[in-house]
Amino acid sequence: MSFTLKKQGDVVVVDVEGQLIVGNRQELKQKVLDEVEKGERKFLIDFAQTGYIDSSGLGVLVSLSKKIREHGGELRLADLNDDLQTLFELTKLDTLFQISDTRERALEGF
Amino acid sequence: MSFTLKKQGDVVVVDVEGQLIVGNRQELKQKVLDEVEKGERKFLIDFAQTGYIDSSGLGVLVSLSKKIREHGGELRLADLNDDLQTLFELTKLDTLFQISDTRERALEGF
Amino acid sequence: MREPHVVRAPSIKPASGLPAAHETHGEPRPGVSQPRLNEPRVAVDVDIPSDVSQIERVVSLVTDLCRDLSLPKRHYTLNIPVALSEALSNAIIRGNHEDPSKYVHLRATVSDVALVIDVTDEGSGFDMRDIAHDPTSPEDLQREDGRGLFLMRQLMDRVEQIHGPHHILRLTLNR
Amino acid sequence: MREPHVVRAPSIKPASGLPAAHETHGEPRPGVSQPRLNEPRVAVDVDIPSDVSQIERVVSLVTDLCRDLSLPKRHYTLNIPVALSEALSNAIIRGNHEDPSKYVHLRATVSDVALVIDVTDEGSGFDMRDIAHDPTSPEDLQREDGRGLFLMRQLMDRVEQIHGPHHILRLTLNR
Ligand SMILES: Nc1ncnc2c1ncn2[C@@H]1O[C@H](COP(=O)(O)OP(=O)(O)O)[C@@H](O)[C@H]1O
Ligand SMILES: Nc1ncnc2c1ncn2[C@@H]1O[C@H](COP(=O)(O)OP(=O)(O)O)[C@@H](O)[C@H]1O
Repeated sequence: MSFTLKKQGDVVVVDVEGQLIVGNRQELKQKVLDEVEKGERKFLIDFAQTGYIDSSGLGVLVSLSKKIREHGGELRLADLNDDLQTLFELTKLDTLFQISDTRERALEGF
Repeated sequence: MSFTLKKQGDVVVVDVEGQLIVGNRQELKQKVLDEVEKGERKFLIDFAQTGYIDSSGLGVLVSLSKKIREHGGELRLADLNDDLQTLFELTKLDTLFQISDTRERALEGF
Repeated sequence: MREPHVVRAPSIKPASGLPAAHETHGEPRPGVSQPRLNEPRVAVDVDIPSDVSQIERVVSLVTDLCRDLSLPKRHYTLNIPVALSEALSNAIIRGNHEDPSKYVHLRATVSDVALVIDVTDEGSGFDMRDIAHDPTSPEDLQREDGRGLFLMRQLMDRVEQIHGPHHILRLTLNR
Repeated sequence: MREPHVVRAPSIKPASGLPAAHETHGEPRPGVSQPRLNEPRVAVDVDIPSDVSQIERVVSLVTDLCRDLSLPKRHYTLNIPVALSEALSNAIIRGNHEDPSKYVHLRATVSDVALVIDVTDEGSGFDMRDIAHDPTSPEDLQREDGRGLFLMRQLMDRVEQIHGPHHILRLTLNR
């Protein structure tokens, strides 16, 4: 389980490797908030290498999105596999986020 | 779990994919004996894709070796990983078979 | 449900330790014959320290078991890992308040008809019927918490509580 | 060792269903305090039809568990699969004579100190002490059978029998 942050253009891209769950979501939250603090405004979380996400992981995405919006920025998501897509649909969180099929497509429009 | 037999030169090469155990060893035995029946005399079993072998799997190797020798042929082995090498050493069956590191090396001297 | 691991021979009646189709709930009915087993039937018991860092590995353990027993792929990549994570984190955080002197017990059984997971904590329990809000409603969609029970209910065929000396949440997923 | 799966709350005493360091054999000693658990402690029970085609999948189940619980790699790639296959095939073939009305029961427990596997069959048992020939001796090296117990003894730290209403073979591998 690890989170890797990389800058692509003016977008901070976060790779989530493994699970995003109650045991590690604080780490993701802190890493992203640190970047907001430094002035970053555009964030993309790429789930290509993600296993499953629990409700507390979803909760962190919601709260990060809110916080980033408060700073005039945006959090987008990319590369959800079928299971994750289902999870976002079940919780209707697919209506809250802009979700792209691939990282490239997400970066294009950002 | 499957056994694939291929002719390379005058050697019948058998690939053991998965386990060689009580549940499938008869299949291996029959396939090899069919070839002996057809007149084949040189056999090489390649364990590159093999998981584990139980005592009945070892037993089949011993009995095939004996049968092939009775017909003036030989059964050689190749590509044992560390676990299988240990198993052959524990049972001293490494003294009964000519064992090569690779299929190529086994075929060279045959 | 658990007893000391003493040297004693068990009586072998297939499925006696495991739920058969007709006895997933309640006492086995006398006179009802046991169905013939054609597949291994499995029960796993896990004692888990009240530490959320344990969840991932316990979930792997159960999902690997389900894969080995040929449950549908989606079950062990989505339904089970998510619902089980929820049940375990509620038990560890809400039930046991992460108290290191307390444990969570998991019992998962896989039969030909269903996966049944009991998660027992040492807390005072709660009443599931009180948790009926809809986290997908516009008012609640932006809330950070409150999706745990909702997800379990969505992803499992049944979510039940057993109130006894300890609080048990039972998740059932039909095969 | 097994009981009907009834709706009843278990008492949560860590390790009560699982062997602790000092009680891997025999009754738990009263007055000896339970060691604190820092890792999940696991017991798995499997009812297995008396059919050798079941062995591979039951072995995967146990080796996956051992991998998830971070046992040494060699243990779950060599020692456990080979020794467990031997125990299961002996139970199915020698013990139960592949009678489809009989079952083999496996109970595997993983604690911080050891993996303990009990394989119970419905046969009349045998005396392990009678099986002491050396299959690596020149006379026996070319025999097709007779390597099962030898391999279990080589690959496990302990191989024991428990004679009761049913025959149990117990394999122990220290961590
Ligand atoms: N095992 C438990 N013991 C006590 N209370 C619980 C337990 N599980 C859930 N609850 C209660 O149910 C509420 C709703 O749980 P849930 O839907 O998972 O959302 P969340 O945990 O995010 O609040 C919790 O806030 C808690 O009050
Ligand atoms: N579960 C069992 N029930 C009855 N007899 C057994 C059992 N396991 C082993 N035996 C006896 O012990 C003998 C030796 O077993 P083993 O060393 O595994 O070699 P093999 O099974 O190849 O003969 C068997 O031939 C059988 O007579």
